[in-house]
Amino acid sequence: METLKLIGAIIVLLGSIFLFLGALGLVRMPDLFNRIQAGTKASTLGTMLTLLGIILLNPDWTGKLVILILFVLITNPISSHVLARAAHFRKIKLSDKTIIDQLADDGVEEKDDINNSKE
Amino acid sequence: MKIKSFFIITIVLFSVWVLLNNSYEPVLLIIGAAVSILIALIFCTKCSVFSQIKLSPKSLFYSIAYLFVFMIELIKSNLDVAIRVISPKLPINPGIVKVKTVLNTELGRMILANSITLTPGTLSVDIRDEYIYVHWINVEGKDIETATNSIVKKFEKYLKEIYG
Amino acid sequence: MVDQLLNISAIIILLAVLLSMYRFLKGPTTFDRIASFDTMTISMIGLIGIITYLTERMIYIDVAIVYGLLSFLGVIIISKYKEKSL
Amino acid sequence: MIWIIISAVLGVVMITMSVVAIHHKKITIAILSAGGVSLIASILYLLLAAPDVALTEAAIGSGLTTFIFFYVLNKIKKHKHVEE
Amino acid sequence: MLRNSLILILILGLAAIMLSIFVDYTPKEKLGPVAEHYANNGKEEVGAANLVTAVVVTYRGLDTLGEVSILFLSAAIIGFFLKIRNEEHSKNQIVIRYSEILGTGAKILVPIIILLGAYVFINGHLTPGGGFQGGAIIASAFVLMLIALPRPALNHRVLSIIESFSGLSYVIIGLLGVFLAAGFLDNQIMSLGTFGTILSAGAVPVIYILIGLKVGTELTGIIGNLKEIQNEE
Amino acid sequence: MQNIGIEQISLAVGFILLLIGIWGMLSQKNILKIIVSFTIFETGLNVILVVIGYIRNKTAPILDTTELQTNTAEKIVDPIPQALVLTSIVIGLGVTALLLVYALKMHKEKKSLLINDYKDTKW
Repeated sequence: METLKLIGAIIVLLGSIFLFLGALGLVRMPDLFNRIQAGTKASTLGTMLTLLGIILLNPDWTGKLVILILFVLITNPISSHVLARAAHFRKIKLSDKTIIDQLADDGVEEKDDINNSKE
Repeated sequence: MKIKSFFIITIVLFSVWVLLNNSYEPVLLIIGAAVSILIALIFCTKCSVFSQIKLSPKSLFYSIAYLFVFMIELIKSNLDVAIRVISPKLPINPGIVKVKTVLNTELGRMILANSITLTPGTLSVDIRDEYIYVHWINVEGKDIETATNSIVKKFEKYLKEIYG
Repeated sequence: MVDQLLNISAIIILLAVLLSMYRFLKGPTTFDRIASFDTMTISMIGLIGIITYLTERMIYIDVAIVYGLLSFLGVIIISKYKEKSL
Repeated sequence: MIWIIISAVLGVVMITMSVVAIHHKKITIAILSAGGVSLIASILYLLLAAPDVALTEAAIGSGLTTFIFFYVLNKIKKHKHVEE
Repeated sequence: MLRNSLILILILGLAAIMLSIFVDYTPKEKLGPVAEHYANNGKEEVGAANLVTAVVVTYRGLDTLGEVSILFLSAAIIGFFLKIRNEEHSKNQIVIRYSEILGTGAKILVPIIILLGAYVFINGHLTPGGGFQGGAIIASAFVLMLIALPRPALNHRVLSIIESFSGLSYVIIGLLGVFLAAGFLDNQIMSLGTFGTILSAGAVPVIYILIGLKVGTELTGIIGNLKEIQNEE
Repeated sequence: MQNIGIEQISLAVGFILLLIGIWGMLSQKNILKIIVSFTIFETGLNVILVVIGYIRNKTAPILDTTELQTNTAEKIVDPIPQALVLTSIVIGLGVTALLLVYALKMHKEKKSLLINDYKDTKW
């Protein structure tokens, strides 16, 4: 029992380190898209590991924590996708190291809402 | 088709309810079933999202395999980000490339795009018809085939079996 | 031992929050600020988890679920506003 | 001890964000920061043993208020665009 | 400049007052008499595990009725302000950049979020939360639907029917308390049940479900009105 | 000051937020900024109200474990200020929504968001 708790606490520590690295990436990366990349990936895994460690620390709380983990896993990529799409639409400058941008080459596609309804 | 969708969404909502309550009292289960069926009736008379899942033992096997592949990729991706962030020279070589996908159901495409966002060095920016535009932190090849092979293929063979 | 490890984790998460705060103050464009806001709130969910364990009240997790939902919606709505398609 | 550190850091972040909310030129950032102040306040309520208030602040104070702000701002901006 | 310095003087004065309050502040050691009564007798009198719910719904139930009516009034005034020129509903729709990933995500998430809201107000007497929070969460689900899906439609008739029905039932339950139990909004018109289970606390869960439906439909109505004026002109 | 706790820190944060909110409400010219300051003012006020009900080393007034159900008054914080703050937040949403819609109407009339342009009722 005690070893399980210790493993849980170490996993929580690992998760918090990933969260910290994500924030560090947010500060150090040169342009917006790289920042979003660092922020999303590290914070998703960091939060998942933190909550997983708490499941190991107290197995009675499994249900709600599993819901929370699944929720973070679904929503976090979606929100960063929407953010990246809006940023590209507003022509945020990519960093000077960027070598190719095929989305800008293909142009902005103004979609009307009527054509897209598949229902 | 509608009945299958309704059935799956009710099951999903009911399992969410049970996980939230964290107990198996009969009263709770009855209330949960009533609420799930009510919400499914009101909000999902038209939705077709969940009817795209194939229900068969083979797809179940592939889902579990996919989950493992995805977890390994997620951890690899985080180590990758960590190394890039810590190293003082910031070794990046970014660009936006175009990849092609053969999936044509909504749910499969969403899961593919989310997986791309969470795997090493890639972030899906936009999705148009059969192309996904991906911001790649370390561009290895500019043409569609190379990019597709190294970004999409590893997930697609599983997702194709699950969602068609 | 377990409690000390959790305290250290909480302090590391607070450092992460302060770093994102730095990007929030400095960020040249609005989108940088939104990205840092996103990272900040996601880190706070981990913080709520640790607080829940340290106080031993399971009911606090409900707050974390609602918190995650609202931070997600906030990011979506401001992105859509900047995309001019609200 | 840990509680004092957490509440002090949260307080500093809250005060910084509220100053940003009032003195930033862009109204978008101001509204976002006000939402952030509410979200962090909800963790402070959690520390003060008030989970009910924390839930309310997260759902209503931060969520719906921000949404209504953005809808109104969008309408005003569109109006201006038509004028010009 | 004069104005700013006057404001500064005012702020400094207020700060001095607050500083003196802050220095004199001594933390409380024990509960006051009213709170002590609630804490010791709330379990027998109301039967709700969440004492804040007990205070909001039963001990201070009349205040909650006033609160709900203030919210209703503000929703009605907003509707009146915005709806005044809705007849000439002009048809130049704005171009929506539909994102397929967000749309699919919204289709999956909206029912789950609504279930979460229902969980929050059904369990209002056991866990944190209650009618107001659950209603706000349901309204957020509608916000997600309005943002993400290409052409969602809110049926204002159904919304107003649910709203009036739940408001009316709330008042009727309150009046039943006068005839069957001790007073207005007394919750002992039903049996209190076992403490700590979902069917406990008498009428409190029913009242919270009604408040949740009413607040949810009111806030959804406000959001829907604001969304509809985006497309005008 | 060796017994400083989270209640003192939270009280200070609440007072500072209150002052920042008042400063913003009085000094800003843009009407939307004034409403933003109003929400910050409100948050500060709610923090202060919650601090008044807080008692050190006691837990939230939700009796979900059997341990809390005996001798309750010695183990929980004051529930009354929390119930009042709950009411205050909900009403705050109504007031903010009304203010915003009113600002929208004013903008439609005057084509401006600056408070200096609304001179009709000034005398």
